[in-house]
Amino acid sequence: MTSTSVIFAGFGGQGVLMAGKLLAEAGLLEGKNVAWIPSYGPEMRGGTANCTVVLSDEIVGSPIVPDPDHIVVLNRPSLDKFEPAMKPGGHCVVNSALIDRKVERTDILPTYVEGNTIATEIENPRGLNIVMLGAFVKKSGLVSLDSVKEALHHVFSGAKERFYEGNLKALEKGAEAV
Amino acid sequence: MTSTSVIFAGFGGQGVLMAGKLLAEAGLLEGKNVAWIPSYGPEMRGGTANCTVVLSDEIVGSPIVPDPDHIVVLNRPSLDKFEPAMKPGGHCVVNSALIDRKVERTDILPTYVEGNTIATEIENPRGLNIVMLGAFVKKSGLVSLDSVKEALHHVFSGAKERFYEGNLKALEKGAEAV
Amino acid sequence: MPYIEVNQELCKGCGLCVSVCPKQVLKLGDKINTKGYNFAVQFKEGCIGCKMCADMCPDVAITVYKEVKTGGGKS
Amino acid sequence: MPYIEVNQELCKGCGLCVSVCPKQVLKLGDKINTKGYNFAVQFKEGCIGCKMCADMCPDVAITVYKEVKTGGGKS
Amino acid sequence: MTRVLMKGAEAVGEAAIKAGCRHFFGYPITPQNEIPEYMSRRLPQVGGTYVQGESEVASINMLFGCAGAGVRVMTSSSSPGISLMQEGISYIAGAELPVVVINMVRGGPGLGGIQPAQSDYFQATRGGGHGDYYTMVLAPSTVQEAVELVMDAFDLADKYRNPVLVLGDGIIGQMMEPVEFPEREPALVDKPWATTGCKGREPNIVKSLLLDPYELEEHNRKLQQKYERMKREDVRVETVDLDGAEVVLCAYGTTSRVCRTAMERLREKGVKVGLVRPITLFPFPEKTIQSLDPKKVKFILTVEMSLGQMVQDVKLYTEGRIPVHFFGRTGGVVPTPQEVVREVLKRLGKEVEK
Amino acid sequence: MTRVLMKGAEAVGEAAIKAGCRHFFGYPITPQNEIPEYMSRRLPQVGGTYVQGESEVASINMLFGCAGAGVRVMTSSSSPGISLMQEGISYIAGAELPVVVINMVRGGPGLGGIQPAQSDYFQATRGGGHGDYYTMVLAPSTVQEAVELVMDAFDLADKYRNPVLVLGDGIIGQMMEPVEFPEREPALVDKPWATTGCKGREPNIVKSLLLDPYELEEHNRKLQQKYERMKREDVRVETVDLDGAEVVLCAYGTTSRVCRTAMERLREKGVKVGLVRPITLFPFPEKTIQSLDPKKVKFILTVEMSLGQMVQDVKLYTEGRIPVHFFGRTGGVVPTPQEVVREVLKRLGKEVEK
Amino acid sequence: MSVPVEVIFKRPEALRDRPTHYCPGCPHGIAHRLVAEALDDLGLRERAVGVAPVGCSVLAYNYFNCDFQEAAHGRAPALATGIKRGRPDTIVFTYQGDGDLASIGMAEIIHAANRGEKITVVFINNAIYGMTGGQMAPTTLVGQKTTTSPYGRDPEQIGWPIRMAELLSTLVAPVYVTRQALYTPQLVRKARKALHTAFRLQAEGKGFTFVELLSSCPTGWGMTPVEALEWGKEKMMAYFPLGEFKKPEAEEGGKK
Amino acid sequence: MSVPVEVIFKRPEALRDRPTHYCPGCPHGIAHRLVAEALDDLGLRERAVGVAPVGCSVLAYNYFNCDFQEAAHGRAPALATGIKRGRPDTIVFTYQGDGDLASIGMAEIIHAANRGEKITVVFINNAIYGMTGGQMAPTTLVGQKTTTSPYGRDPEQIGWPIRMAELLSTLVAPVYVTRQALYTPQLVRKARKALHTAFRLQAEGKGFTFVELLSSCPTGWGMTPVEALEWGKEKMMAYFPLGEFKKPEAEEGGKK
Ligand SMILES: Cc1ncc(C[n+]2csc(CCOP(=O)(O)OP(=O)(O)O)c2C)c(N)n1
Ligand SMILES: Cc1ncc(C[n+]2csc(CCOP(=O)(O)OP(=O)(O)O)c2C)c(N)n1
Ligand code: SF4
Ligand code: SF4
Ligand code: SF4
Ligand code: SF4
Ligand code: SF4
Ligand code: SF4
Ligand SMILES: [Mg+2]
Ligand SMILES: [Mg+2]
Repeated sequence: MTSTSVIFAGFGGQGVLMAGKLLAEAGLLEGKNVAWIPSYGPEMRGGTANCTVVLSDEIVGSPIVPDPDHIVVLNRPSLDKFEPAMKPGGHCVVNSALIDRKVERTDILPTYVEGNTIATEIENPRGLNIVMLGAFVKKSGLVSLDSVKEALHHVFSGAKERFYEGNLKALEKGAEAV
Repeated sequence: MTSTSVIFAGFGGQGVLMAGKLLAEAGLLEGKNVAWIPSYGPEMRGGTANCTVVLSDEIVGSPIVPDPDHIVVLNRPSLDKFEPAMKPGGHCVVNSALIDRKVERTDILPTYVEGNTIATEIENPRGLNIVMLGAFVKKSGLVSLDSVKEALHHVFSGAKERFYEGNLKALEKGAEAV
Repeated sequence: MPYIEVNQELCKGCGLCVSVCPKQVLKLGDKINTKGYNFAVQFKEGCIGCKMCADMCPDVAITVYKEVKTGGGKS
Repeated sequence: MPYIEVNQELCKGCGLCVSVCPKQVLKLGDKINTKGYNFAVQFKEGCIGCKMCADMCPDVAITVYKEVKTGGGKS
Repeated sequence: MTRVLMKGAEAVGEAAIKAGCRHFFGYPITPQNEIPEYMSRRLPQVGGTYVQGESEVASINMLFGCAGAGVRVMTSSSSPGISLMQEGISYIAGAELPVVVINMVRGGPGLGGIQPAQSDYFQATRGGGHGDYYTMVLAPSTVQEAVELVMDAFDLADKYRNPVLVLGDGIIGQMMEPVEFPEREPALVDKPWATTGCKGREPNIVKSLLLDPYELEEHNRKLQQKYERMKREDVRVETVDLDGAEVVLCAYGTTSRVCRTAMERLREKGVKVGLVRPITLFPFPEKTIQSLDPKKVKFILTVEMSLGQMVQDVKLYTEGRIPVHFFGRTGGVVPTPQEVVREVLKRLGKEVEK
Repeated sequence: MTRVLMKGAEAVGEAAIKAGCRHFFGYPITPQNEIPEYMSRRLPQVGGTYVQGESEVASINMLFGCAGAGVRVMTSSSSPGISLMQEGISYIAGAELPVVVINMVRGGPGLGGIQPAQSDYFQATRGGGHGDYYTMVLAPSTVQEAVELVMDAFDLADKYRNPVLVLGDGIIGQMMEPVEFPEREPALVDKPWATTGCKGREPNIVKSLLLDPYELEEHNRKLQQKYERMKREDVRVETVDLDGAEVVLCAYGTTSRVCRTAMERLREKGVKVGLVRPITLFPFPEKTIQSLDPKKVKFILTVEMSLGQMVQDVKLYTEGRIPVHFFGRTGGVVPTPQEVVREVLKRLGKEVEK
Repeated sequence: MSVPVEVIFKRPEALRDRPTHYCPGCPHGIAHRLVAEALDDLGLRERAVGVAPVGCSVLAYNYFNCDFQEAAHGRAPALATGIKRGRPDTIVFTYQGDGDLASIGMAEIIHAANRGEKITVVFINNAIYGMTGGQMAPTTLVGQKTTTSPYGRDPEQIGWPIRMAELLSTLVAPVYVTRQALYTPQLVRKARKALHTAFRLQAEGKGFTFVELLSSCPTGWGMTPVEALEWGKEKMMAYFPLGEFKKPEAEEGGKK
Repeated sequence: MSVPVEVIFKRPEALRDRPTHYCPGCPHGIAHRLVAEALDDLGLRERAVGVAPVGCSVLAYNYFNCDFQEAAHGRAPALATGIKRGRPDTIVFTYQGDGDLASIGMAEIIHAANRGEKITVVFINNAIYGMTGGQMAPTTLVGQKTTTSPYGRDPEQIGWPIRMAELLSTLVAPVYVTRQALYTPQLVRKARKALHTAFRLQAEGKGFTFVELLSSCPTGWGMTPVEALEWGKEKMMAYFPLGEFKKPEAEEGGKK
């Protein structure tokens, strides 16, 4: 299988779409074929949000992935929803600061990150998504941390440049945490 | 052929639709299958109007008749338009009070009626259509004059009863004129 | 003396010109045009060129003329 | 003394009740509900039962209570 | 009851009233104005309500509301107006409400003309609106049949909780023919799902929104089963002289009458000709087409007042077993029997009269 | 130019601008809001005009006017909004004007849902509006292809003086993929028929009204010739591994990607599988279907996000020579590659994995 | 010997020399002429793009001698928006009936007016659907019998006639909103001035202009043309007051 | 020992005990409650049929405890017309946003009002398209930035915000037209009274009633819920004056 899929999921407002986008950008920088697709619509209001990122060496086939290789979950409902769907053998990165249970399946690889705690520690509570991304990238090695940094630089430029430093730190801390 | 078609045509306002309707009613009274179909739409505004009546012993097939058996024409444009379309052998009843030319075809049967003049004479200028109908029915014998009288009675009843007498006279005068 | 001309084929015999002419010089004639309308005519003199008939004619069938005062040879 | 109760699961932590309470007895708490919201709580006494908080609560999460005056044994 | 001479449009109106319809919402358009006009005159006499919608969009949504409240209701229009109703019809189909919609088709596209046509067949049978839905489509060929089909339309709409379209054309609407109104009581059914106020029961909700795709798919499957049931239970077709036919004409509505006249003439010329006249266009009488014998039938000629629409259905169900040809006039031109005769003879390789 | 990661909807907007489109009229609806939003941001920067229509009805009629004035113009919407445009599209087709309309299809019928679907295929390919007309329909399967097809759409619209529909779905609109914008100058053509003021020439009239049925028929024949020309000159289709295929999948847009993934898995299981991916849905690639060899191809499986619509076209052109099966999900559910694999294996009579 | 004559009234250049299909005595013809005169007087014919409605004046494009588009029923203001936005140098006008503008096209006219589209809308209010055979319009008077209000318009059931000029003048953007009538030569001359003002304001780039013209429909009303104008003057003008409901500040004291 | 207590504020019966999908601080919830209270107070719940719009409140039928229909976008007044004409004994109300009512549904609301349909229209004006992600609405304020007016609404290009209550009050048929706001508890209480009046008048068979409620959209406006109410009170109320634009004669001196 030359194609890998990751789902980022959490509450609306936790920044999962951006985390996924950064992963896709990083993949693109590494010359991969990528696709990023969000859940959309009113269910996002006050509910949950998620996005799927597919990285592939060939043309990306179906961008809708019922059985992702990996998941990064920022809240409890997301873990409940996507853990059962995963393919065996993938990484399941859990924001243990908010999620009060452990991964149940034994054929996947759990990683627990105190996401909110770390983000608050570095005084960037909105950087939770990037912390989790850092942890995931480090664990999975799907793309290099440097590519994500480059993507970060690219995305947080111009008017958004002031967020760059904080997010870079979040990324590094996340990576360090696992 | 068990089915006969007649086109009534003239200026809008000359009452050709009513003349056709009376013929259809008369046919119905005689137990025939009938269909009446008007030209319709904005071309009627200040333009010409016509209707087709089909009488048949069996189910009426196509109600649109490109080649009528008979025609009753109240103005010049109608004669110009429908004379060439007629089947051979039919009656062509012409309102010669308004139409300044003769029928050209030699394979149809022309009848000239001074329609407007007669209608004016009997002080019922709006009865022109009925005059022409009377002439046509008499000439063609397609239905009996009595059936038309009955239809007339039926149509001009209730609120419209006051028009009955005048139209009856017009019918008779028309029949007498040929 | 001003006068008007009715384009017989454009006229639909609606009678609006007749009804508004302050000088009552218009009427619907007896003849009908090819569409079957009794068209309007100026049947007597007395038109003052007020153009009211033309203002009301829905078919722009009326042209209004005025004799040109030929003052001192200039036209 | 009147008091209010917030239905924790209905509350979305919007803070409107907090902002309108004339007695400032409400705040958003530290705990989050299953939807991730920091729900509102009455954190001190002093409620006068004015119902302003309830009037503004978009999620009808607030119930306002008043102690019944038990005058002379009758309930 | 005796036969009376009546305009198609007015007969349609009276048929609706006989079927218990007391509410009509519509917007004028040629060639069907006599329907709203008739309803505006008659409905107040029978305790009903005529409201002229401000547009076809409004009218179809008035039907939406009225049918949701459990009341028999109808509208009528012609091609451009029906196009404006597509969103509404899709909603009504989605919400599973019984309504009756009359389309007296005229020549298109765009403003086109006002003469009779059959070029809205695709729109009617494939759902011109969005989504996987179908409406039942009934196609009368005489004024008498229009009366009967309109009355049936209300019953079928209720049976399936689905919009039923009656597809006529300018001729059906404008023509006068003798009609006889069947003596039958309107078969009004109970509508416990209707929004009549929730006294003594749980609230009813009428809607087409299902945000969860799995629920929406479930709903679509349910709709699909309804369409399959229509195909099983309510296909209508008239066949004429199919036994031994070497040529089969296929036509509905007005063109079927043209074909009948053509058939007389063809028979005179020794051509063995039959006719398949679909009365329901959806569900299409596929079995009738499938049952034609390729060994006997040389070809099918579909005759339409369009550039070729129903012919697709005929082809779909012959699946190449019998050649399917098409003859059509469009834009408001009605084919003549002579033209049909000529087309058949030509296809048979026979001498064609001039 | 380098590849940038872009949302389908925004890429569509940028592609239109690259194609010389400076006028956009539209009304928000999920899942394509990013198109009007993008246009409202970008058009003022390039001297263009964004006007939010008060509705889809108004928007399509703004296109009607603007295209009549000889200007490249686009709108976008999703299913219910497109239904509201049916009258307008019929008028624009009748008046022979070049416009580009994007439909990011969502689940129906009615309000339905907002997840991706392909259930507007009939509406798009058969004309949901009234009358005998067709629009060209282009169906991209990737964001990159969306860019190219939108640019082409403007050229094709001008070439044929006809509306061109781009049929995407929620996924194409919402997905981000890398795109590269082709370096090409917009091929703006002369439009001597446009209503630009009649200085120095006779007045131009843009209309769809032809009251005389013979003239209207003539006009329809002319339109028909145009559609025939589209079939000759502008059919587009991608075929994958048809040589020696025993099973041929047929799918467009998003489902074709699902099929690609399914094909990989099928090949692993030793199934010789090919794919026909129509890129133009109208004109449909009928020749490709007709050229499939009944001796080699056991069956065609059409995969759609609908209850079965394009499958009718596949059947029409196989004419019974090859069995045609259908697999679909609807209401916003996207079929999975696994499901397609299972369906193929089942049809082949092979063991199906659980 | 012929006396030299001068033509003091003739067909404007912006109107083709063709018979119309209108019924005898239908004021559509008058309104056409007035619009054409305004275009001629202001020298705008070659920049003009008219938008014909669906209604009796659907064939207006055959009568005017300028570019034209024929709209879908009620949508003329949307087409006009598209034309004017696409070609800001054109002079765009719609010509609409009361069914077209006040019924099916209500949303389009209000929004075009509210956006301040720089177009001129000519609104022919004859209180009826002429083209389709005399059905009730939103402007049909109370008690008026039409083919779909056969017992007379009953305001309890279907409300009162809509006054479009008043409705539109409540919006901020329109610069000129007026109601005139075509019932007498004097009124016709005033209507002509109003159209002149409207087109001039458009040419000056001022904004949305709206001229409602009270008209008649002898056919639909079942009257002779002369009776119809009298009925209009008496009944229509009683319910639909004439006047300038909105005009630019500068115009107040300026030339009228 | 528990003190006996009395509930002095609780959820009305006409509102189901369910969480809504609205964003935190969205006044849709307040408006729902007020409508439900009016139905309860007047004892109309069991006769009521609500019509939900397409907009954030599209799921209103899940929250109200009475019969409901879900309309096509903008067409709620047409559905309501159909329901009320079909079942004159029901109490019919629509609940519509500004995109729904003032943009796509302009023709439907004006004509329902003009016909004097005996329904109650609740109009939630939050100056934006909430549901679809914050696009410009016809009521978006001048200069306000939305996702489709990214440079702020420019009145030169797209005109001024429409004042619906004023527009409708120019019509003859409506009996009650008012604008209220949901920005403070005091305003909310007034809004509640207005809804009570509207439903009462409908129950009395008086005619068309219209209650515009100025609201907010914290999500679309990009503000906290508290900020949004303040912005609304300051900016919205400045452009959209509160008041009763139309009411039955008898009400003038009567109870308010
Ligand atoms: C969508 C649509 N609906 C209805 C019609 C039919 N129709 C044509 S004109 C017209 C109304 C004409 O009335 P009005 O606008 O007042 O113009 P008038 O003829 O009175 O000048 C109608 C309803 C149509 N062509 N298209
Ligand atoms: C025909 C159609 N067009 C567009 C939409 C998309 N749409 C859904 S809600 C909405 C506008 C919502 O705004 P508003 O009415 O102001 O309600 P709010 O969400 O602000 O409460 C739009 C444009 C649709 N569903 N149907
Ligand atoms: S110009 Fe005046 S006076 Fe002369 S005919 Fe006309 S209306 Fe009469
Ligand atoms: S007003 Fe014009 S059309 Fe009417 S009668 Fe006079 S000249 Fe003829
Ligand atoms: S009732 Fe009044 S005082 Fe008590 S908490 Fe609510 S707002 Fe504060
Ligand atoms: S107003 Fe209601 S939802 Fe908001 S914080 Fe207070 S209790 Fe919670
Ligand atoms: S029907 Fe009425 S509006 Fe139409 S042309 Fe005739 S008189 Fe004029
Ligand atoms: S988007 Fe706005 S209107 Fe919609 S629920 Fe959220 S805050 Fe309320
Ligand atoms: Mg009119
Ligand atoms: Mg809103």
